[in-house]
Amino acid sequence: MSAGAQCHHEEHLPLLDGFHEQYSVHLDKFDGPMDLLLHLIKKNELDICDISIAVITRQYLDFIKLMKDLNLEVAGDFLVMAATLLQIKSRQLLPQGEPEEPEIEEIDPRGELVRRLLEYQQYKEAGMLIGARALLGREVFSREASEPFLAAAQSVEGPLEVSLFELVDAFRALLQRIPAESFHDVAPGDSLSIADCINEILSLLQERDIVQFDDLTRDEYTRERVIVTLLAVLELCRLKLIRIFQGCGDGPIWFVPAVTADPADTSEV
Amino acid sequence: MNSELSSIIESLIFTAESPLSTDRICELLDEFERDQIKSALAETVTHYQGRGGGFELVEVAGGWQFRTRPALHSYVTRHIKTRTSKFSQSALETLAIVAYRQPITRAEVEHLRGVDCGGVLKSLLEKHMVRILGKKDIPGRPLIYGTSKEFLEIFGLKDLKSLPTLREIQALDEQPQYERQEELQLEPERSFPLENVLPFE
Amino acid sequence: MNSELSSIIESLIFTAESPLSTDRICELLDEFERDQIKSALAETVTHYQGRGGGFELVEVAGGWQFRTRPALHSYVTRHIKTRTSKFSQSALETLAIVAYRQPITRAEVEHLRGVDCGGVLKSLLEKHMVRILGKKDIPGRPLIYGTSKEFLEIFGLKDLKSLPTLREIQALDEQPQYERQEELQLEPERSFPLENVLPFE
Repeated sequence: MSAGAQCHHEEHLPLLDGFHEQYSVHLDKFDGPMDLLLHLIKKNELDICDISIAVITRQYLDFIKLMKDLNLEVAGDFLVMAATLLQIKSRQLLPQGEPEEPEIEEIDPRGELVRRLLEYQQYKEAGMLIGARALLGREVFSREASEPFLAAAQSVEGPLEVSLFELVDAFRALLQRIPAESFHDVAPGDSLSIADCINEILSLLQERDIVQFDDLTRDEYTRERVIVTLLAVLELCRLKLIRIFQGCGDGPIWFVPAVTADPADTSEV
Repeated sequence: MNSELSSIIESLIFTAESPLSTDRICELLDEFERDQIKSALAETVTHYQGRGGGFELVEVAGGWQFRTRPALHSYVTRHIKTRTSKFSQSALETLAIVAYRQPITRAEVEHLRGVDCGGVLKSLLEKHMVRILGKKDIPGRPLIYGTSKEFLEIFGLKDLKSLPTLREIQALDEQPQYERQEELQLEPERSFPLENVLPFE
Repeated sequence: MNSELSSIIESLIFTAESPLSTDRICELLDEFERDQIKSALAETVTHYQGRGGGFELVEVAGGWQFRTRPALHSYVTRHIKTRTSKFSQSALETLAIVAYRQPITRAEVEHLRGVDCGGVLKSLLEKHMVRILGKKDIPGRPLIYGTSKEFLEIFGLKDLKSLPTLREIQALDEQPQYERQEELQLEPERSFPLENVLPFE
């Protein structure tokens, strides 16, 4: 099981020799650091639950070095995993748990990585099984022709079918088409925009008839949040969409919709 | 009972957009003799006639096509309404503007789209995707539009807050930014130069 | 040999543009009992399976549809262009993670795969395999993703429960030939993480 660990010095050179032919062809086959790790584990015939971190780390770093030698861009994800491996390795080198605390089960520093690898392996396999299915439009086909007598009668509109992504994408496409200055708050920083806040208030008022100012800032009581909420409330008030009132003195601020949601009623507003 | 060739021919006719002529079938299946194909076709026609199922193989417009049996047309016409209607690009765009910029007036929507939106807005109102929130307190008192409850239902959203922002969609295209680290502390006794291993350039 | 009801159902499924659910069939044929319809459906499925013709009746994405038999694809593609492109390994992996773990955020997918998944997710969104379900109620309110109905249609899955069962967590060397693994038999009574998943639609 730990044969790899014992003979890794002997293996080292031949392994690197093989690297070029072996990997340069398959470089793009590695779908990220987890995939590469699984490959190394399988290649070394290691038990995934008892991998030799020393062997794997060395081969992993060799691989990254090779990618660099071949002038391939090494994605940050690969470096993150390298750091994880080195961290586990260094934890393994630390003295084991104190003898006076025998009841504390020794925690295997590899545990988290092994769990991730096992889980990743499951999804990788599931992906292959899914991909091996007969796909509609590739191996399997449905009927394309429509009945002539149905085609004539097809003017009735059915339920709408559109995805959220299409909606956002349509908006994005539109923004790319029009000059940037038409929009003031298209790409605000990370801050909450007034428009978002207005949407939030409008949707709250769809659910209930009355909303308290504090309800809007309870989850996130920051200066920015309060200011943005206030501006949103003022804007809605200016548009005569809500009415604001306050209980006695310092009491809570409440607001209610100023108009009913029913479009039929708007004629007399 | 059903020959391999009949099955192949069936699959070709089934997937064709328009009636498939015998000539075309022979062309597609050039490893088979024309006579074989003709008798397989005859066999298939007989099978569907004898079976009396939902559809049959008929020769129309110089080709072969599966068609529902005329006797069943009163049933078939019942489900025309199941056909879903897709949003037109202009409807989708207008809806997106209303969703992301509400409360908004028709003039503001038109300013953004650069075209008249009266018709589209009306049809969105009819489809209950958009509703009138009120009137804006400016000269002319234009109507203010917003999205409806049905809008949230169609898109499976809990509330308007759950609308994905543009930034979130754009973020999908961006590579994650790894913080630049000076250098990882690696083991000094390593046999190969580790500085080269982690290429932070 | 073929009941009148089976023929009617056949004609409805045959003319529908997308898979027709049992519920919808019952709705369209309200003069028949649900039980009658179900047994007529079962009878029709058996008929096509036994016959081995050019196409068969399959249950996909919660509905019924006639589709060509996979074995005949080399003939069908002689005149029909393939519409579905191959999915890359990373697309399939990401799709599998979203399918089994939905609702899931991008960060969760990336933690499992160990790589940035923004680009893959976006292309799956564009291919309509994955959809945005809303936002998660945690700080930052990240978008949550799930698979779409089209995913089930394209991959020929009846529902999310008919996804291949995830292999038990075990050592890699016990079964290294996973590429050739047969499709896992579905066990409907198995407790499966998907039970907790949002119901479709």
